[in-house]
Amino acid sequence: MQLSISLLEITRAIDSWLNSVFHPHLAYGIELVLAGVAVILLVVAMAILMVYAERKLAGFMQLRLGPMRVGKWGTMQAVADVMKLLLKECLTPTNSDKLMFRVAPFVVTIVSFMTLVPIAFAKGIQLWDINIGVFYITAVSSLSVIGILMAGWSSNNKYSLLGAMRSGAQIVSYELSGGLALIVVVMMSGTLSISGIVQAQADGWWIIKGHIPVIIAFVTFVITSTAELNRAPFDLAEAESELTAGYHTEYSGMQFAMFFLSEYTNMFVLSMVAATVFLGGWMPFHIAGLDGLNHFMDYIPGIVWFFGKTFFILFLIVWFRWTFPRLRIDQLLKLEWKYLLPVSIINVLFAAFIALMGWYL
Amino acid sequence: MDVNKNTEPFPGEIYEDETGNTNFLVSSIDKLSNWARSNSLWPLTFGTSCCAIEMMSAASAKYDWSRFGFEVARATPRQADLIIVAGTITKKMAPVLKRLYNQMPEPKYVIAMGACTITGGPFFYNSYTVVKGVDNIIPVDVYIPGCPPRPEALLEGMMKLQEKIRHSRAYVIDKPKKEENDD
Amino acid sequence: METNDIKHDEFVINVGPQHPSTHGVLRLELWLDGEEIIDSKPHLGYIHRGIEKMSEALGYKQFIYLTSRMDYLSAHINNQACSLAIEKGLQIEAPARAQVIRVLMAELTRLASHQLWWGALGLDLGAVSPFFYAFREREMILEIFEETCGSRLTMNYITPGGVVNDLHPDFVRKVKVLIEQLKGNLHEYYQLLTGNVIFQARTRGVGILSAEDAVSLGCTGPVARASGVKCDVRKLHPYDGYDKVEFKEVLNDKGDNFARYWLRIEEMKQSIYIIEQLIDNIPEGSYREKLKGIVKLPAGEYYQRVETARGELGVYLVSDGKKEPYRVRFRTPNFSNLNALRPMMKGAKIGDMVSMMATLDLIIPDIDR
Amino acid sequence: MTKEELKSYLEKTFPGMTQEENIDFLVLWVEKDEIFEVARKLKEDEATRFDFLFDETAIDWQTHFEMVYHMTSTTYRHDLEIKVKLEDRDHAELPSMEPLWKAAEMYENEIYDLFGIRFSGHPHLRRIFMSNEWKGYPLRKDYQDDDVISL
Repeated sequence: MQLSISLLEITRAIDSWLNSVFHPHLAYGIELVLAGVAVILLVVAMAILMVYAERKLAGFMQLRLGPMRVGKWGTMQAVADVMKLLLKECLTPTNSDKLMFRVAPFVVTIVSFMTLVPIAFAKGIQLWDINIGVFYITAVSSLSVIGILMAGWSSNNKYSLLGAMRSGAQIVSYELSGGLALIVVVMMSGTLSISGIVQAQADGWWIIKGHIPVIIAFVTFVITSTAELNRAPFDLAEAESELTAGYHTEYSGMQFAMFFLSEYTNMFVLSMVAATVFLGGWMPFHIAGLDGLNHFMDYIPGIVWFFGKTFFILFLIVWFRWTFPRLRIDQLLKLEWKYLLPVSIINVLFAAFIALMGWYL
Repeated sequence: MDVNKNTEPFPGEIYEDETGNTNFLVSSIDKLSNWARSNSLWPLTFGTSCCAIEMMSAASAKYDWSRFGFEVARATPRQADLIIVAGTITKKMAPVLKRLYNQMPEPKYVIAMGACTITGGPFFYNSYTVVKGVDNIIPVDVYIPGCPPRPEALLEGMMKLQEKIRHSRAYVIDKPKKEENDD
Repeated sequence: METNDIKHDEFVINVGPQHPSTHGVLRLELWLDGEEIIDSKPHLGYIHRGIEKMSEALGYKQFIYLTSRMDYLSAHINNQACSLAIEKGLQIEAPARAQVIRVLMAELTRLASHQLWWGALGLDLGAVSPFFYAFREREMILEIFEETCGSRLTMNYITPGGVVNDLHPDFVRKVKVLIEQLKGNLHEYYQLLTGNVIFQARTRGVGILSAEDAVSLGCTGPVARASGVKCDVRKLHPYDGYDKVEFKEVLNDKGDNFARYWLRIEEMKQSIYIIEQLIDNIPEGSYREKLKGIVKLPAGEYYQRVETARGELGVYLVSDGKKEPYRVRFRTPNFSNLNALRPMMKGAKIGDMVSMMATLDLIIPDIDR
Repeated sequence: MTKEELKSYLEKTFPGMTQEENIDFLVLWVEKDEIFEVARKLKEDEATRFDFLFDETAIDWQTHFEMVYHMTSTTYRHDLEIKVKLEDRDHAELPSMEPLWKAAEMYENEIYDLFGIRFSGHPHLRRIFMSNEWKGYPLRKDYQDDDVISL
């Protein structure tokens, strides 16, 4: 009936076929590789799509057309960019810390891919339904700061160092409110697992039935994730007009492309998390009691719902970027420590009260 | 005049294949890499004077160089493919320009925009500081005359550069001698 | 900063010569304590082309073209200043029509220049979109220039004795269209930057320049006026019939980034007002007083001050009676406005450096000449 | 003050100094040794209040240099030009105006760079336009450079 179920059947079919041909351990290994490759391909493809979409969107917001010449409507523009970066020389500055300089982009990229593990793309399409999914994502995503600090330090460039330090301060600060925003939903759903949270929204998304605390948490989460992504208006770590290119000033070619890729991957992951936690993930739009509507919504496959919500949040993030000026470093930290964090803490208390009383719909 | 009908090879082609034997695989890779390189020219934000304003105009909505994928102007030479020398280069600036050029990763291209960068232009006579032609410092791929050139001229120059890249053979070049590694 | 027990580690960085926020090839040496700027020192000369020396070898009518390349965003006004200085030496005055044309062109230049500044300010603060909105009207102005003068940026249109050629027949209509559109679009400027919370936080109370400092450092133009110093040459020493038009010298006493920003926006409104007064009243008559091919100024010295988009431009001509000037000196506004950077930057953050440089509106070739 | 009032006032305050009038300004010729004191007087005197040094430059007359100071008052709006004759072209030196007008710091750097006139008491005299290794002072009339192509 639904595409999501058919996707589930495909994965099950592959699983049983592999088990019948190979030794179960080998089959498990093959499945891991297949799943990894599939997810990486998906993410790279989506990153390319997103780069194109962002440039087009920016164009339309700025009274111009954006890429037009490479392929029809410039659709191949991002592909050309990626190809070009692949073929470009990778320079390592003479006085840099060479090992760290070369490892840093890998750290950042691997961390951003690791955060994809517990994401549920559709019903049953999930790499690992780990029971502490939300916790895993918050824990792993904060590791990327290590890669950024490595990049900034090893480049032997003062702009890079400044950028990395800014990024460190920023990511460490904004982790807090981001985590607290997720806790609100975790408390209401009563589970940390991603699939559990999605299931809890079968009768309505949290943003609708969760009252004010979830709306506050959603807004906080979108702000903090923009900050964690180092994107405008929080792009201080790579502030072009101040620090030329921040922590990746010295990176060229593919190494730079990996930073770029990880930024876009992180953007996806955080949008996907927001979509899952607050907007119901692959769960269609349901209103308890209206069975006709619910059935109609069920006809739209879960994967469409999921990516639709993800792209909505991505659009928000892109919209911020092309609208707002950049904050200053002290204002950035002030926003977190003086406004977002107290609000989040009070919000958690408020949400706990509501969750205890069962006042959500 | 129909520009597109121009089938003659681009005069700026510099990489000749001596043997004339091209292997199918290499030429296909060549084609692909040239396609990617020519369509993704990221300029360095480098402007010294008036021409920089016309460069900004070329980025603005009316001329919009993002149509060709040029809009990703990078502030750091490490990530740029192309340096548009927009404006006069003086003797004090020349070492800086040379260094910027050396900092860029291969393959890299240079456009000399405006009369000042081509010959010294209005500052050719009587000036004691102006470098008389940026090609005294770094190799130039495309020259765009004008004082300053119109944005259309800049776009045309960049398209000429694309044409040049498309006609180059990426994998038969004898690699130019590595310049001093400047970081 | 007065924490003597803490040892500050100084950290010196070079901003420029190739840096997006310097708008050219200025190099600043910054002493930093973390993100905080302790001291700064400008290094100039990366675009020093020796225009003053070159002018000594050219005739009076010839050297004017070099001034268009000085402050290329006020090219008309620079040419006007030189023409006025030469006219002063020859003791002639441009015909009424030429004067009105000059004022119109100068005000259009000011509008175009301020628009570019506005866009670049947004770009420096990290908001990219204003740049494109600013260039929308700027391109209209450049189109008007191109029709009449034949060039978009370095026009060499104003010449001793008047202007080079008459206005394009479409000039009046296009200017009217421009003004209509500009008036309608100023609210977009408000929405994009002025009213933005982050923008206000980045500019209000940042980069304060006191009136005493502004006077002592020799600042002019919007930079000094934002600190409350009256210095509009158009009011103090009217030239080319600026005394016949009505306009207000905009002043602000805050002296911070936002004051400078607000002042330039208000100045744009005043420029529109001046153009509105003149556009229907361009007198008929000749547009240029014919001069001889080679002009010789009587021995002596001539000083002409004008108000460019950035402040007071002084052209100092010393003549020894020959066909070339003996000494040409340009007192350029940016050269003195640059002085304001050092006192402003003390104790500021790196992010503020960018907004300060943007609101000073520095044009580096104008500093270096 | 108008030009005439200023003229008579200056005659009273600085007796013996030559005054000239050109098309724009009143010119006061000052001796090299007195320039700092005169400038201080002009700046601090309540009646003149020349607090704005809007231009400072030099002219090379081949036999001697001429320093030119243009100043105005933001309160009274009268302008004055001060000129100083520097006979010794090779060892030209003047007191710096930086303690009076901070704007003078950059102007004097520029004059030092392009004319080679030194300023005593200047906080940090340096070549701002030309590189430190540059030979000669370009705006001097006898400046020689083989790279320069004359029209």
